Amino acid sequence: MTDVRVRGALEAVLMVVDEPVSPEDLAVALEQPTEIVLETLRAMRDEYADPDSPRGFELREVDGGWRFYSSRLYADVVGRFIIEGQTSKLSQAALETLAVIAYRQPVTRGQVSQIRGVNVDSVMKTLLARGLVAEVGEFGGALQYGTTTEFLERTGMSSLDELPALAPYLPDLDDIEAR
Amino acid sequence: MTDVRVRGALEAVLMVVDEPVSPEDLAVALEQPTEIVLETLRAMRDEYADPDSPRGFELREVDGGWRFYSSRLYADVVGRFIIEGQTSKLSQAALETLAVIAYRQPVTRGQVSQIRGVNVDSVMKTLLARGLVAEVGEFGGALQYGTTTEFLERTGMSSLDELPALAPYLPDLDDIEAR
Amino acid sequence: MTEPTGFSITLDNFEGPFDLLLSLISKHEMEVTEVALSAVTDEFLAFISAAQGEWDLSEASEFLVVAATLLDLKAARLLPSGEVDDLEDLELLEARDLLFARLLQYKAFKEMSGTLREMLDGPRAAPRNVAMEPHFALLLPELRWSTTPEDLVRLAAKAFSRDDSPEVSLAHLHNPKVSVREQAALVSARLRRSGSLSFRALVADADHLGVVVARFLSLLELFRDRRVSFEQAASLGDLTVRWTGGDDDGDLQVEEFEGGLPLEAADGENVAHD
Repeated sequence: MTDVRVRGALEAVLMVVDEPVSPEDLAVALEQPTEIVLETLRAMRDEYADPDSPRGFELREVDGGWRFYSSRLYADVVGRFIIEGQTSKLSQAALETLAVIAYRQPVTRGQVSQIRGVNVDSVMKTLLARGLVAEVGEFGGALQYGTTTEFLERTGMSSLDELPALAPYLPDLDDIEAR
Repeated sequence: MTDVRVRGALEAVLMVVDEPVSPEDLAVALEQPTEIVLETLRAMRDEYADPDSPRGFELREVDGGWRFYSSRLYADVVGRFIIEGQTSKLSQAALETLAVIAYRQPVTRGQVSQIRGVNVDSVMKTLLARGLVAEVGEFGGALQYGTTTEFLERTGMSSLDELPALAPYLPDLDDIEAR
Repeated sequence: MTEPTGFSITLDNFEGPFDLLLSLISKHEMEVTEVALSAVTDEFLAFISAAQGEWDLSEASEFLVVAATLLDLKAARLLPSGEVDDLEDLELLEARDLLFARLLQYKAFKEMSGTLREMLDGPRAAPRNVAMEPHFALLLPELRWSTTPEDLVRLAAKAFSRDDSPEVSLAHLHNPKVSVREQAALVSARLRRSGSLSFRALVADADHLGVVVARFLSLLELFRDRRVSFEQAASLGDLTVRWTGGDDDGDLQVEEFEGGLPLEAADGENVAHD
């Protein structure tokens, strides 16, 4: 395959997916080595974002998968077309709970409650309904929760590694847990 | 708006809309004359189809509306991706969503999402693509979904009346309250 | 990232933002016993009165929590530590440390929520999420189907009971909870009708401490929203509440205290604890 065909094939496949796709899955369909696929994806990402002539779409890596998005440069125009059911803002309580889950995942409801000092059942329900957190496992009979790909997409992060460092004066969390 | 910004705004909107959009609607959102929009759309269509460097997406006019599609040039790769990438079994999430729709139909996407406690957008797409559920009406501006004949055939039922009664399977109310 | 609280202090051995003092103590770079907490409190009161009318309720309440913990911590540290042979004393000391660590952790997540809000409210990139073109949908491999109607009913039952569980009434097990939002509506209605009322009158019919607390909290919310003003002739005298919200019946953004307030303040069942 020529470079142009690899690029075209990747664009064509990414037109029909409804979630981020791994370079490995793309490589199988294209019958190309994963490195070539990854290299091309990165080149495409840079090409669309060319500051001299930015495209209205962008290619982003989220959670190790790749997907087309509308560019944030045109969020206002896109907003006029896409009316999302759940644009209402999260309450402060929901945001703080979300922050705890983002940094402590996988975490049980009880652990979140303990950190927040209050019962978090109703707030958890909101976060689950918004698709920002999901059940990710079980520990000692209690469900564990973590953030979703949707959370990454909404915050514009590629992976949880991009979460800003917590406040510098936070004591070592393991110390607290160990007691 | 510069040419690049008009193109960018059009690309941004068209990348994420599900249905073809008319140049008139686009013109309103962009606050540009319809002729400029139409002219730009045609230029974009030609640009993507450039024989020297064809894109994997194409912009097509369908019934007076415009939408991005996967380019037919790469239909073989896309087909391979769909056949190999998709599992031939429904996910647990899809099955649970299907069960909710079966018992609550006609039901909106928002209602399903509320019952399941998670965003069901992509799972619904799978069920629709599989022909197991379909749009059956509208309620308060939201589409309502129900199961299809295909669903009945799959489950070996001749009508929805054969769905087992739900009540015996629901946890005893006293059990819940005692928790 | 650390939001400046705006409150700085000048002590004999420390000068700078309050947050920094907290940070130094937590990193053991400063001994809490060397901090004159009364001076900190005096400075905070001066800070509050200097910014009269402008001060931030959440800042003030946060200061109270932090100062109280520092006080606790200091009291614990001042115990003759070399001679702690009573296991209970030791546990008490550890509990204080733990409390402080928890406080810092809570504060850190609170600050992080501000950053998260910015990230979530920023311009959004919408994902492409369109229906598969029919000729591709046809290519989807044939489903391997092994789901019976019985499987479906079990799955449906599971989904429906999850929906119901958080709403299940526990009224017969615990005292019902008081909603601050509901109390805010009731308090607003009474004040709109009467113009002004004493706090005493506003809570005269409250049959539980929880209701009194909820009405007090709702007044703070109304005050923050500039719907009411307070008048108090003398310290600890009667508090008069005056409606300043006009006829506007607009949305009041009352933040609900999760799960509502317990009717009985001592009802530990309703508050997460370790």
